[in-house]
Amino acid sequence: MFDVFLLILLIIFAIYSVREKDLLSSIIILSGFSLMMTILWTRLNAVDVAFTEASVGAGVSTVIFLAAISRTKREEEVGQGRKRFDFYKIISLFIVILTGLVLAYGTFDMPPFGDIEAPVNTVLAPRYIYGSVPELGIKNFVTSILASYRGYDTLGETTVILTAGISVVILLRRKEL
Amino acid sequence: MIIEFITRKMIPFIQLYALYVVAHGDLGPGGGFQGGVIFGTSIILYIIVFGMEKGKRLLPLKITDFLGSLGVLIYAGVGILCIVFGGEYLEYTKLPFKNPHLAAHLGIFAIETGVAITVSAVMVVFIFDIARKKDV
Amino acid sequence: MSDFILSKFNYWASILLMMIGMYGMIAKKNLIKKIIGMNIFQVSVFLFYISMGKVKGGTAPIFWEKAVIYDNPIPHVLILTAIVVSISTTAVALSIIIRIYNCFRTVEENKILETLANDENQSGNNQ
Amino acid sequence: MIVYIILIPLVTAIIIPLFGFINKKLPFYVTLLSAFTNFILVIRTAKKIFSYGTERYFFGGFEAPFGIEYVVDGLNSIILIIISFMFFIITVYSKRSLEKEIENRRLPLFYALYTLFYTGILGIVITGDIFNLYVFIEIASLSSYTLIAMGQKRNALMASYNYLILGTIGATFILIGIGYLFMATGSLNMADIKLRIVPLYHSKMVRTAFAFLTLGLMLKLALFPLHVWLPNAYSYAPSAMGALLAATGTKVSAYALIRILYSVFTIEFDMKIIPFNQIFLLISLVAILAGSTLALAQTNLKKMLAYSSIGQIGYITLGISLSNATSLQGSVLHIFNHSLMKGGLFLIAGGIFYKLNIENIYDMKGISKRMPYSMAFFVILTLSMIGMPFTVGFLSKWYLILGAIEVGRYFVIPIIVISSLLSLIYLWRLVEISFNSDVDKKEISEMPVSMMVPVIIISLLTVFLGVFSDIPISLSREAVKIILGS
Repeated sequence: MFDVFLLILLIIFAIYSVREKDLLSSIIILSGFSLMMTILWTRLNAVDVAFTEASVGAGVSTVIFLAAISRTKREEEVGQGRKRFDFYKIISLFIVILTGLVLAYGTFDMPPFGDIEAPVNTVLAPRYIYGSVPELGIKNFVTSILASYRGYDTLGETTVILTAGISVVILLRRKEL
Repeated sequence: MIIEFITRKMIPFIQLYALYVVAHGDLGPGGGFQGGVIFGTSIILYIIVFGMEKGKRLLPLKITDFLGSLGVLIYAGVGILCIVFGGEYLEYTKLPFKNPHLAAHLGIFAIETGVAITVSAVMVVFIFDIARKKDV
Repeated sequence: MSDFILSKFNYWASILLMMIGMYGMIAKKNLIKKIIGMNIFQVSVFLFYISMGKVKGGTAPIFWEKAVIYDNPIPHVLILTAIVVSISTTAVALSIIIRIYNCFRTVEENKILETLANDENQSGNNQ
Repeated sequence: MIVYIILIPLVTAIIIPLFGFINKKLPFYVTLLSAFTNFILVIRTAKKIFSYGTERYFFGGFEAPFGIEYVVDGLNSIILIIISFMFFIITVYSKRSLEKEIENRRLPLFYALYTLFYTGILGIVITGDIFNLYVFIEIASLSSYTLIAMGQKRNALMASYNYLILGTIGATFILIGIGYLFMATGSLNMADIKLRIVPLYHSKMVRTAFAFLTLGLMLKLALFPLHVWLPNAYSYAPSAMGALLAATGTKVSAYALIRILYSVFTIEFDMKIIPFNQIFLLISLVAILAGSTLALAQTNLKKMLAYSSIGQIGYITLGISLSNATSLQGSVLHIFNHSLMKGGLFLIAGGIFYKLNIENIYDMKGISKRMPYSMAFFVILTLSMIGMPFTVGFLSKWYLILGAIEVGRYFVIPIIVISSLLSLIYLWRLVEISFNSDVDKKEISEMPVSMMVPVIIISLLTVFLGVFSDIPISLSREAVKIILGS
């Protein structure tokens, strides 16, 4: 039940964060959103992911957002003379609802939440769970998959971080800014 | 004053914790990425408290740039070492240590260190370059 | 019925969150707001993945002598990678926004497009 | 062995900034060397593939569905060849062009990102794991956002930002699709999913996954209604980068779409279970006509070429949607040809900008007097774009028409003809203006040799491969064998 409460709170936070005109509060709410997500993921036993989200989503990402608004503008401007019938907004709403409906359509055939017989849990996972300790001697299965079974993905991930680092340097490290 | 004092005392502990997180990735939650972020955060804290100038003196930009590349290089290099010792790319158990488990442990520790170096360097770069008001 | 709803609630909530994030990403005119929407969008996709890895009665995927069932570690691994991608995209996007602000002195899409249209008119007149 | 195809550019990209500390000019030569080595490696691998068949590589020694797998087969080796060739050629070209457009002290990092982009697209082509595909799509996208933002005009920043937003939506859609597919099948390996998906044809999860994967890739591919990011991104990026994007960016997405449609989902699923092909055929035809028409309306040379790309992407998807051996061969050939031709045209446009600083077509009066060789090659490439016999552009259109006849969709033929006429009009416009003899500026000012040579090689290749057409045809036949799984 607590999870359901958290999820509803998450939805409220998300709506508030998107609607809020003051970007500073919007970012703080986003950070709160990340923190709540961390709690939820801890409850779903995804400790590694929760740990990362707490340090990245709620930590670093908030800091760089704040840094960015300190160098740009803090207020979101409201268009002068708000039109009652904003065509663009209706189109976007339509696209979003369509996407949501297609996504929801997919859920009807899904195995119920927490089902151990679901293909996700029967095809690849047993090999990783029962193989990790005898094959590699690694007790944290997440680490053993991350670094060994799917270690190449992690090399890609590290490359992505490096790409972002180089991008930030090449874009922002200049005299005229 | 107080903040500076506390920060000065706190930073070594944060960094120690970061190293612990990196080293214990194979036993409990954590790993290179999380440890790297925490290590980067300790330097970010230093920058926030003592200012950009001192932060730059502590860790010149050239060094962070260099470390960012170095981490990925370590990762890719460990993979190539595995090929050299007759395995496939990133097959740690083929590394020449006493037994495959030790080899896997050390191999994973090496790549986690690589990830941590890159991540902490890039996090510092993010803050340096995005938060900087003028060219310092 | 309530069983059915509860069994899918996590997925539906994450879908709703995705919709909110995506709406922020397309409908908002403020460039930073779009990135905030992007963050919500991606984090909700992560929630979707994590939910699929949960097993009833499972413990965290770390070896433990007393454990009988573990949660599925694969989605966790995939999402660790995806979180990194997400923060990287955010950082690059914010750098581009700072550059845009320096060139146009605004982060509102409408005004930037106006300025660009003016640019084009002027260069057209010069010829 | 095939792992080195990725490792060489990856390691190069990492060490380029380090070389940059020593000397600002060194990174170019390092990139060039690695591009050349990689091209040779790809050719050697492809030769091996064509004589011994598909080669697979398991990372970490973990067999297929458990570890990550690299696969090189008849289909992606042809893509690898064209990509690595175009990358090498454009790198040769990039030296002088970038020296003019990018500040010198930023060149090392620029080349690092440029090589990372190459690593990303190679990874997309070569991987056999669907989540690995996502990771490499992100590497390629992130680097391309920044590379586009490096353009000189301030429009480049906005173009890059728009691409970032749409590209991220596309990538996240792909991630959602992977999630649904993973949930339905429990596997991440492409070949493994293909086996497991057969009993799941009617699962709603699989259908949703299909919708999101194709939609995400169409965004990356810039198929007509989703093309809005492309023209600005291509035209405001630095010339060399614009050419590289035009030559490889969308082609790789087209390849990924083919992979997803035929190697992850099965051909029965695409054709019989869902009405995908009819919808896709309609979209392709609209894209062909719309792209060519919009290109007519442009006055900026690079923008015109970019809109023309949107039309040409329609040809590629047309072949996919007709879905028979001949039309698919046309599609693969068109990926190959279009990469060559559009790459060449963008290089010439970049050369004109380099020398004379003009982009508007109507400012180009009489430039054939000033740049006679460039314009001669422009004419050759134009003829190939239209589909003249004895040029490489003819082959793909011919196969597409044959494929359409095979399945009795005759209405496709007039559309191909009309679009060819439209491209004749918009490309010939420039040729006519440039040969306009009112202006009498006689002194010749051609582009520098290092920029000219790539253009010459590309133009000669379009003619050479058009005359000795066995080479591309036999290569693409191998590819189609893989697609149809025989």
